[in-house]
Amino acid sequence: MRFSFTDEQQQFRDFVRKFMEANSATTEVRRLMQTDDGYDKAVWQNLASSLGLAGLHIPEQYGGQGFGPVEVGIALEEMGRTLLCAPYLGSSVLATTAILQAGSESDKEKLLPDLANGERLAALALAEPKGLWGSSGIEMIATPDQGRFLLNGVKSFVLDGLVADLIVVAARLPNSSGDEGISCFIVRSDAPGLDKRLLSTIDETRKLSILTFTQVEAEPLGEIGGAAEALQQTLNLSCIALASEMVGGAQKLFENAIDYAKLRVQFGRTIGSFQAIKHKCADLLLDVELAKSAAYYAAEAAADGAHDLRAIASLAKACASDTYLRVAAATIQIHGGIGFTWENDTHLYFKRAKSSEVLLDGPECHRENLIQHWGQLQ
Amino acid sequence: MRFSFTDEQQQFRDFVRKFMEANSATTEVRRLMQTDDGYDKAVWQNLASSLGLAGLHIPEQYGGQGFGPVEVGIALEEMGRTLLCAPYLGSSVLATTAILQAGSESDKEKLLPDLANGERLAALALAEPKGLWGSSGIEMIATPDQGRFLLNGVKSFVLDGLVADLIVVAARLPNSSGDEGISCFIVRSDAPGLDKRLLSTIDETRKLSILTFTQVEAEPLGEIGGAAEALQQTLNLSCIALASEMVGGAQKLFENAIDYAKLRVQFGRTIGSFQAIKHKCADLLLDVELAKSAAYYAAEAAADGAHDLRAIASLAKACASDTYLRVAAATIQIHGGIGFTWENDTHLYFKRAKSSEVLLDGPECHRENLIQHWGQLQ
Amino acid sequence: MSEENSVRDEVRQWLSENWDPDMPLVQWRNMLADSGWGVPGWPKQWYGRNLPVALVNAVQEEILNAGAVGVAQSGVRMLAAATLLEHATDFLKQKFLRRILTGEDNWCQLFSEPGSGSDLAGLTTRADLQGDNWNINGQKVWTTSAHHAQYGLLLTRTDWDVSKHQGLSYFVIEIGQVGVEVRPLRQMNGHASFNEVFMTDAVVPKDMLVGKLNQGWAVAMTTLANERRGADGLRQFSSGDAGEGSIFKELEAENKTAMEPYKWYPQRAGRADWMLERAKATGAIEDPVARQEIARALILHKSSQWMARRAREAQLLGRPQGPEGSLGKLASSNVARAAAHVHTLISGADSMLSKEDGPVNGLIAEILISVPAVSIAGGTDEIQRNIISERVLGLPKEPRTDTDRPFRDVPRNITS
Amino acid sequence: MSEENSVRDEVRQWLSENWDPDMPLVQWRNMLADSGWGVPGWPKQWYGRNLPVALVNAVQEEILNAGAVGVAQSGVRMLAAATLLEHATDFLKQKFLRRILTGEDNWCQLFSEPGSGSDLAGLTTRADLQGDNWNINGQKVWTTSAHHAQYGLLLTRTDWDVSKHQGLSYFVIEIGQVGVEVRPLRQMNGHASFNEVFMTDAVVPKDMLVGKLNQGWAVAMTTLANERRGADGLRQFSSGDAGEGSIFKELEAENKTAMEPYKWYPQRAGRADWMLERAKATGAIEDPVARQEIARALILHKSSQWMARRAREAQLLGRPQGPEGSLGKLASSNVARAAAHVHTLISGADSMLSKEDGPVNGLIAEILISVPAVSIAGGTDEIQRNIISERVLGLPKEPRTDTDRPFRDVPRNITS
Repeated sequence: MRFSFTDEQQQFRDFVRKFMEANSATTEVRRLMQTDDGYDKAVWQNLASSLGLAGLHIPEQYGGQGFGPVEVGIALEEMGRTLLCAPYLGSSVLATTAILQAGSESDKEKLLPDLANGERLAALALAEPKGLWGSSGIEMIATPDQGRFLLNGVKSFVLDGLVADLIVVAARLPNSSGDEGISCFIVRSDAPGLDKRLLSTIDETRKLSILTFTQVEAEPLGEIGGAAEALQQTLNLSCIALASEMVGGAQKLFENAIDYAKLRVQFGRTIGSFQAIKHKCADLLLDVELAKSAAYYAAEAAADGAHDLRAIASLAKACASDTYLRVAAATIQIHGGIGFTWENDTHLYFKRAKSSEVLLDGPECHRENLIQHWGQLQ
Repeated sequence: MRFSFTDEQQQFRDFVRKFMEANSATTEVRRLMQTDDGYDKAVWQNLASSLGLAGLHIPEQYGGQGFGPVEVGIALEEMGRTLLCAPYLGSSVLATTAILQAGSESDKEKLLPDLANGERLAALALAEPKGLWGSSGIEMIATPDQGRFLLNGVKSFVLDGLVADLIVVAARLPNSSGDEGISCFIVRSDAPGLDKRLLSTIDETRKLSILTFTQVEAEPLGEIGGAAEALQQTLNLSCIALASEMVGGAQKLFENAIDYAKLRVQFGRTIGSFQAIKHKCADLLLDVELAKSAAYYAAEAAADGAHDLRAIASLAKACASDTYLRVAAATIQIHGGIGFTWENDTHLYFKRAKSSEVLLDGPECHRENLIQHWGQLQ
Repeated sequence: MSEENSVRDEVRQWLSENWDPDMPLVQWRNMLADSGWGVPGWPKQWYGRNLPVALVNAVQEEILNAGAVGVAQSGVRMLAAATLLEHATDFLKQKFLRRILTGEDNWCQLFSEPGSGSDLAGLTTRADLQGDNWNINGQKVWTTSAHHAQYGLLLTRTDWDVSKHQGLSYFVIEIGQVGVEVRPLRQMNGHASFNEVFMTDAVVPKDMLVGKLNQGWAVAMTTLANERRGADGLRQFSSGDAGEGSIFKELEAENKTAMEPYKWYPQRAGRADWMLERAKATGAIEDPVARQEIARALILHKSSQWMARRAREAQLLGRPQGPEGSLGKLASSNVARAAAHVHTLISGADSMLSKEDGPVNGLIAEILISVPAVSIAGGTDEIQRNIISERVLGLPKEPRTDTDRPFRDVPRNITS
Repeated sequence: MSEENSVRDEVRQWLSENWDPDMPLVQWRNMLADSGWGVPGWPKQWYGRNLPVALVNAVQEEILNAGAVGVAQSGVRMLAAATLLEHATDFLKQKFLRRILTGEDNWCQLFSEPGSGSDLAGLTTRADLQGDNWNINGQKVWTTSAHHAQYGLLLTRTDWDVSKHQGLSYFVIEIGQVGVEVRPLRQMNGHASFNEVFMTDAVVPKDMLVGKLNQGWAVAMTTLANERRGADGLRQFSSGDAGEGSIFKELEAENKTAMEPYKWYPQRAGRADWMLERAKATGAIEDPVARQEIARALILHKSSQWMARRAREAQLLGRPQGPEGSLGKLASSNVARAAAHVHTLISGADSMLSKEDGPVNGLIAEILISVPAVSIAGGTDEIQRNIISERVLGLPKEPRTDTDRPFRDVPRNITS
């Protein structure tokens, strides 16, 4: 197991960071979060095709770059630093991973190339209004209907669902329960009977939607009835990616807090010279480095195909979300009143932290998973 | 509901405090904790009869003082301040309350006067090796045997069990479960078949013992089979008393920490002038005052016969034990290395805090009770 | 006791003779002022009766029982009144106190500045004497209700060559003048309940000075002490008293305006009172882990309330105030954070959703994005801990590097 | 790589020719010293080979693979060696280094004093020159293994009229002399693994000065830096290497004495590695609330380990050390506290019980009463946070009131 990045990975990080700093300033974030689509098409095209990030972890035979979880983690970490507004987590991570995990050879050949070059966008419709991402939360029924399937039910918390050209839908066969009968389907965004609506969220930098399916025709993705494990692996990899994004945001926000503590003067001293602030900052640094260490380890474990990845992914996700929230709350506190204003950027990170905390299940759920699926880690 | 003490109660507190300061210096605590009995007979006689504390909450017709939970709380708070080594919690609170709650009129007339004047000591044998104080933890079987009962089983964590003249034992009738069949019995300390052994404990200022019963003859205390509620009420009142004891210890220890912070010089300043210490102390003060407020409220609620006393008692116990531990750990930290030495008194409080945390069930259990039995408090 | 009863009889008697729910609000409040029953704790010569706290409460109880309306209380006006009573000239008392009680004037507090939040005495808004007027330049912030206030309590620097606390002066400033610009300040929760106030050559007549020149710090302390007294965690958010009669229409309108900036404060406080209800509604109550977290927050919540009750009762009994009195604000921060954590746990994924899509019509979301303010507004937790450790625990102050020299020479923020 | 392989070949070759498990321990270690394979990172002229870290690890691996015994490592001796190598005269290196490697001499560290714990530079043990000797008076504390040490690393004050850091000198003192009294110091967990050392007119010859006169602070920093490097949370507690041959008997005896004071350290660290095992053994694993708390502690535990691995790997790759390197000690305090909390939750009422009555034969109890030391020993959490915020984050120091004047005039504790 590696505990450091290769020189190539370091260069990749610098390269992505430069792009994000140039294309995702907070002024830009503030502009895009006011829009319904929530992303800039030109920037996306650059990021997706010129940089090749959309297909970063898609094998080369499907038009991707053929990199793995570590590189995806690096990309997300850098995107998280600048709160990038783009369908990357939704399309390039969640949906793409689902197709890679659940799809048949022909599915992949058909679907992945367009996603790899960013020409098309996909979304993963997994959770439902109850807000659970595990198979137990899948209640949508897929009724067989001469070779095809008809979907009925509601999917919620669908990331980038409104801008997606195709939706990967998780549903279950009639009269099935638990992991049994879980299947994945592909639905075109303009399919008859599919109603889409944007949800109002705390974190306007992520676009969540609710999709209502009424007798919607769907094509199977991969093997019918046997998608539970593929979806779980999709969640594992996506949780690690999200943990990386959170770690990036926490790191950047922490840097902002330190900068302000060195700048702001009260009582004739910079506030960063008061132990109350200094010690808080030391604790935050520890939190951030621990969360980083967990996210990096998880990405490496994914690359190594660790058998207990579910436990490790849950560990990284829970660790990152607790840390991000602590850092966000503390950064507001260190800024004082100004940190609570709309003009100050801190709240953008605070809200991203709040949405990341419960997206793909909350920390309590992941701590439970950790214990349930814990192997013997070294 | 009162949120202040009467002048009489204030005077009673001053009076008890003077006695404890005169008779329970830490040198004395250190002497007594090395002994098996764990208390000084002369001091106990004074405390029990001259001050009348043994019968504080025993009605006058049974030779007591006829005071209530508020006065008991005050007494224990003051005893907790000085870590008094005496069978007060075991005999005067736990066992005496059990007799008051479970005993028949004749039981009380027979048993209470000797306890009220401290001539005799009693212990409550409730928990068993599994260490649960609720009725569900009672597995000891009481077999009817021509009018009498035979007890078989093991009672553990029995406070002051070795010095008690009589043991109040909680057992259940054959083939009963839950609250059904729970009964109380009186067993003489020299009863045949009763084996008593002192337990090694972290907190040497409390003497816990394990009692093994083999065909031990026992006399019923109160109504056979219907003691569950009386035992629960005994626990409620005892938890409030223990919470008061913890609050007293936390308050005194906190005062020690402040004194040391004002005295100790490092870097040319008293350490109490560093924000790291000042802010820690401010947070501790808040913790202590909150725990006090909860313990005082609970004692008043008990005096008022509140219907949801179980929830309130659990609230007070959980609040006090978390606070006592935080204060104890922080006081060691504020003292630095010297706080970890045997000569320094802090560890005596730390260990009392640890034993109080799990005695009469731990905080998680009480938080669960709180929610289970929560009414609408004002 | 007997004295209390006689007072109660007297006020009941007066109310039965004078209270009329169809009287114009201002007229009624003028009667309260003239009779001394409106603010019985105030001095006799200033609309009061010099009564002790216990009796004041008795009087207010009687007015409440009679269903009668009291003097205007909302907003900053009572802080203004307390400050003027203690420090102002008779001219200013004459000019302002009655109209404060009648509610004819609204007030705001012009203390905090962008460059001096925790360090109030570091403020840099300057007042320079020109003829008979003071010329005011500078910026204030976190001003509640400045946009509908007639007057402001203004703290300024009038001497830059003495140490920071020695060069401040306290004025009453008229808001509706050319030199004063009031702008709304938007917060992270979307509300704009505060203002920024820009003063550019604003004018304050000499006779609007409160207290002595360059002794404004002591005056400001009076204002802040009264503000703290108001914040014991038990404050109710009036939703406008109900009742029959035209006077209640006027009152309702008054309350509506006055309470507007505070409508998110219950969410800022964390809504611990909603936890159990929400847990039952969502089924989270079935989850043992959720129950533990709810219990933790509930313990904080209830013990804080009980602590506040202890403080209040000691006050009523006229006993020396214990530490519990200074701890309310710090406690409320802890309660709010714990409650916000619990509400997230209870609402799960729904806690991301806001407005009509969010639980309780978006109010859960409002809790989550409002709670961060509770440990900052009105004195950060860090400042509270300083105050507690120094004033309550008697721990020594840190070595100061800002009070030992002329303010001119003290490092400070470069304010835009 | 090829360089590494040639080094590995060379060691293997040397070992195959020289390693003999039945050789007397000291004789073998003298051979290691002479060959330079015992401490290959040390300078050539002092028993080493000047090899870089990566190659040093390769050599140690080979010695390990051969099942051979290495040089003496335990206790303070390696801190002594590092310090002497950097600052001492050749006379002192000649006198001490070899016997450090052979294990013939034991060492202890005489830095901390009752009156100066966190503030090491505030120490008051005095050294006064009398003829050719320094006359030492004062008290040291928290000294491990002083009772079987031949020599001590002694930090004293030799000039009281300069600022605190400028008047310290660093000596090697012989412990077995009349003027030095070693007393065991009992801790709250019952162990007595430290000593108090009282020096009354103890004698130190002039040539035992390490570094320059009054420049002892820099020398002490070298010792402490090496100490910190040892504490990255990954240190293993050797239980004596197994192996056939008489030399292992000697080694086992050596380890036993050396490890005696440390036998409770695993408990002090909280035994996070026991949590799951204990939860399964007790059935606590069935309790969802316990599972949450275990998970919280486990996350801290594992991520701390991974952070330490990141730091170590960066070091091996010769990359600039990131912040993760300075955080290990603070992290280990958090892990220990979390683990102790979990062990209490898992053991319930049994966590009160100690010795043979307690879980795991009393070791759970030992955890609970030992963990408080982890956030104090070797630098309190507060000091760690100062170091991290100033050296890693570059936050400004607090205004100092003790470094700007002669030490004589700095307020200090009245030591008994």
